[in-house]
Amino acid sequence: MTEGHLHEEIDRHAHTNPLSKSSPFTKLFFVLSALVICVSLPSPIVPLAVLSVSAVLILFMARIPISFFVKMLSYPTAMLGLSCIIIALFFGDGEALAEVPLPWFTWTIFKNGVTTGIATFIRVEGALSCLFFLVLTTPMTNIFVALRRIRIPAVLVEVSLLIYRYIFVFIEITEKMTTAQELRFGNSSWLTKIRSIGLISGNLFIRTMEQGERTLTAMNARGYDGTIRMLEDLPKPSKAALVATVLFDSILLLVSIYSKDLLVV
Amino acid sequence: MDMPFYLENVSHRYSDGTLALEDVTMSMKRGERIALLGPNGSGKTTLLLHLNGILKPTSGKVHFDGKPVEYSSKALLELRRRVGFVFQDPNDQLFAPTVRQDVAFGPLNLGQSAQEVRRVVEEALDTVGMAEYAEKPPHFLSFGQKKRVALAGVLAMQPEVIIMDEPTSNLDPRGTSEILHLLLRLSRERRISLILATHDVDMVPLFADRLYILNKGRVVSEGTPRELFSDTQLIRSVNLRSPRITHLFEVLRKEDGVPVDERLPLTIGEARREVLRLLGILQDDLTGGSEVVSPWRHHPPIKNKRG
Amino acid sequence: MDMPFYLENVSHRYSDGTLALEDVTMSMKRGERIALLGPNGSGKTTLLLHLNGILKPTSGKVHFDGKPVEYSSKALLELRRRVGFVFQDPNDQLFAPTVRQDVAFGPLNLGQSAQEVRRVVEEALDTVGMAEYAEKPPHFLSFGQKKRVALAGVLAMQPEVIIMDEPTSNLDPRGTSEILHLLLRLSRERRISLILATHDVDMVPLFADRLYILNKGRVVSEGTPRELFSDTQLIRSVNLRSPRITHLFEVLRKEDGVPVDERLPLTIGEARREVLRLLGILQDDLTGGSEVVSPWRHHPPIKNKRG
Amino acid sequence: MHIMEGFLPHPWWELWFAVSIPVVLYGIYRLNRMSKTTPEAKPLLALMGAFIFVLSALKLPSVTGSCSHPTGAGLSAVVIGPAITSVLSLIVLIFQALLLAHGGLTTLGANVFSMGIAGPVVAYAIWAVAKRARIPSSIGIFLAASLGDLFTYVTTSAQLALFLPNPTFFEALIKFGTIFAVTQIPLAIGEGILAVILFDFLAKYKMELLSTLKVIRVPVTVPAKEGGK
Repeated sequence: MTEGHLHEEIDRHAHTNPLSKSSPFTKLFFVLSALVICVSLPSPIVPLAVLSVSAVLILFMARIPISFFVKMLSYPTAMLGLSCIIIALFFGDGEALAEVPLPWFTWTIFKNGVTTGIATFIRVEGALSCLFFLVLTTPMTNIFVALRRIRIPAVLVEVSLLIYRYIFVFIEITEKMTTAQELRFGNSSWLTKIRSIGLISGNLFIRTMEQGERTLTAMNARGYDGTIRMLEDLPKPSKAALVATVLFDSILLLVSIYSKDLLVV
Repeated sequence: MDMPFYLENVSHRYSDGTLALEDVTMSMKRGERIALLGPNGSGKTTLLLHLNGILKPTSGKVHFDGKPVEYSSKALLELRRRVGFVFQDPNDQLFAPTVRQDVAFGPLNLGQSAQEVRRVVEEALDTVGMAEYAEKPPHFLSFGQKKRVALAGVLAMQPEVIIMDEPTSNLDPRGTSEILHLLLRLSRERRISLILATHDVDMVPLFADRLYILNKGRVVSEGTPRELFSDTQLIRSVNLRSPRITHLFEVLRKEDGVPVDERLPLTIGEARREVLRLLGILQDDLTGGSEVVSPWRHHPPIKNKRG
Repeated sequence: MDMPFYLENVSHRYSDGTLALEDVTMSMKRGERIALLGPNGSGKTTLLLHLNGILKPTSGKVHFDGKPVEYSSKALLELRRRVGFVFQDPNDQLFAPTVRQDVAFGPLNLGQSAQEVRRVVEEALDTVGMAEYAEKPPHFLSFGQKKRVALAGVLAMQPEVIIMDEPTSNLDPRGTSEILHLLLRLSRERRISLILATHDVDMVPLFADRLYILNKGRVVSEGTPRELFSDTQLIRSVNLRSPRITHLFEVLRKEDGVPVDERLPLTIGEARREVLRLLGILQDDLTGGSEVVSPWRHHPPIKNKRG
Repeated sequence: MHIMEGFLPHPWWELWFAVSIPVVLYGIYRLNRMSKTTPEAKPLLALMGAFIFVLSALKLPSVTGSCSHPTGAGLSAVVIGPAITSVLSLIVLIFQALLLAHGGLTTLGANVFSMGIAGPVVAYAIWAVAKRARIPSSIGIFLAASLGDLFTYVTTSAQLALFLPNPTFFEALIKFGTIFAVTQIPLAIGEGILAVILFDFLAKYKMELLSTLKVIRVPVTVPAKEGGK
């Protein structure tokens, strides 16, 4: 129950890494622009460039242990690998790459299926590492404040910050309940396990609602009037980082123009 | 007026029909430290929730500062600024993503300027010794730390009265001692009136000037800790017990016929004097008796930049 | 074998790098009552979670009943049947719609017959005095009642060892006394071995045969309550305090030069004898000293049909 | 099983944003109005969002051995309506991307559409029909949640098939649908059962809440002040 969990580890890194105090705007600008370029342009070089730059930033600027970065990448990569193999082997049309005669039909592997599989794999790896940079270096609070600054509707930000806080409370409760059930053999069979999860969800639901009422009471006791106000102090965006991002994005655009035909989808 | 709170025959019935409070009359002088003592389910929390208008009496009246409490949202905001409430479970109270944001919530609701808010938040965090955790999310803190942040969130509104529900529950000895010292300091240095609900009988004599004993929604007795804990019959009838120190002397008097003073000692200081008196070597120069004797009294546990 | 648990240089490092337990060696005899005493965050819960295989030591070995604990799911099933675990917050442990169904959860999952389950559930509820609440949803019980139902849920699996995390936290005096008496009865009548983690120093002498003091993940001392609480230096160095009774006699000895026995009294019974000895009127026929002196000893709080 | 960050290239990722944004905006408008008329709704809705997040982190054991999770969105649609559910889904999906590295930002549009709009709308419609037809509420909830869950995955399949219509959209849809069906059909049934249990809990303990949120049209007098014990 107290073993490390992905959300806890990510959250801890986000709050303790050397970049946690730098401006969320800079990081959001870099990540969002790189993501958009990554998924919008057909070149396979672009995602690879994004991947390498993100990896360098994560490992050397944010000093995230390489083992953790690899662990974070490995799970989605496994899923992705499977999906891309399926795409490569079962999708596509036009020019055939190979034909496998099977007793009842001929299984055709298409060239564009394979290229799509490979392109997708590279694109997702690039986008993921870029997302991880944001996730591992930016404390959630800063994201909330940043969102409020850029005029995201207040109600959205308010609900989000309450959700963020209570996710941690409820995950802890859920883990305790899961352990308690495990200790009384609540997952000794498939059916028992389904029932156990039903019981946990039901209880968790009641506890969530009660927590909601108590939190509301506590908020009222401090003068809540329907609006959650925040102190909005944020570090100033670094000009150098913004310029570097613009430069990097321009290079990506240039590169993509010259390499767009490397993998034709 | 010198009486922040006066409750007049307050009863409260929940919508499910339970009569949680029955005919409670209670008063408080400015600067007083009051403990509501009662077993679980005796109505302590319900009573507290009437003091800042979270609950409205079904019958009876709550007076604050000489005027009956009004329940318009404007009047309630003012009441809640002046009467701070610290909940038993700090997880109910800490909802913001960082300690600083949470402590700032109250002052921001009062419409103070950002600069002013920043100042009071800083000061409140300093007072409870949590300044260095300002940027941390609450889930990084220990239970005792969360409790202190919850108190800071209330202090930042600069209240005249602080209400705390079970301030020492779930805290280890050090955490208990820290919060107790903090409360005593607030009471002495800032003349903040305090009302605690608790079932920690050993803690009460160290803290309270005056005591209300609650049972099944009724006030069964009122008085100084000394007066009430001498009535062991009463204490037991409501499923409480005497402080352990008191119990020792009660046994000595009743079972062993030792000529212990009628007014049983409640604290270690008082017990010490009593033993010395019994041993016939009471020295006149013995230092103050009813003071909190803490194992950490030479190591003030609370950081405070201002000294 | 006569040693249910033997921990050999157990360390545990969480994946975030925190060393939560460091080189803990600990043993337990059958039928013993052991308390793990330590402040919040000292590693008590982490240690407990090693005893039923929820956590696996990063280095070192846990032995149960003479054999090293195996972590195959079959071996764990057997271990967990024999070692029951009661959580600090009963709300984390009670999830079925009624008390009876909750207590039956473990036995049913073990695949016992419906008839057998009914019998053990009945008996467990009887033991904790909650038989009349069998059909109630746990939701509607008081905290103390929930705690007893949680204990019944573990008792229904007929374990040899029961582990409890902070059994008295959040309980009022009556609830504390009830759970303590219940545990002592289980220990005496059924020879169930008990391990409690707690920071309630006043309760420990009433309960424990032997004590391990934990601080920052290390066992800093081991011995009888008597031995350990005499070393006030040690107790304070780990942010704990002596029981209040003990502290009184320590002050009398150190500050006032009263010739108190080297081995300071820990309980009201012991203190009583010490005062009488000091007063020179110790009677030989005084009854048992280290017994639990409870305000309710004439009103046994636990209902038990069979007894 | 959200679509991963970066999986959908241009123009598909933009398309799904374009489809989802109006719905989410309408949801925000509704949420805003609700929080004005009933200020207590906001913390309760937020806690419901946290619940959905935690629920989706619970791994249901699936028959095939792989793990998947309930979404809770169907139940949410029945209780608080599909518009606000789309907003909660958006937030939950962002947290899943930021705290669990699950899903992504460029695929938010697509994922909000499948999990927060398509599924919930179907669930809500089934619930509404069932209520009109006087079908017992537990059966109504079961059908709403399980078919809503299933439709979420049909939608995901369609989104993927649109991106890879080789040789044709329809064939691709069948391929993805078949791959998902193996795990999704038992899961949808699990989700349905779970929703019935939860709705039961809710009806038993939180009657006032349900009537505040206008699910059950029983006039329940809500105490003037928020209660506590």
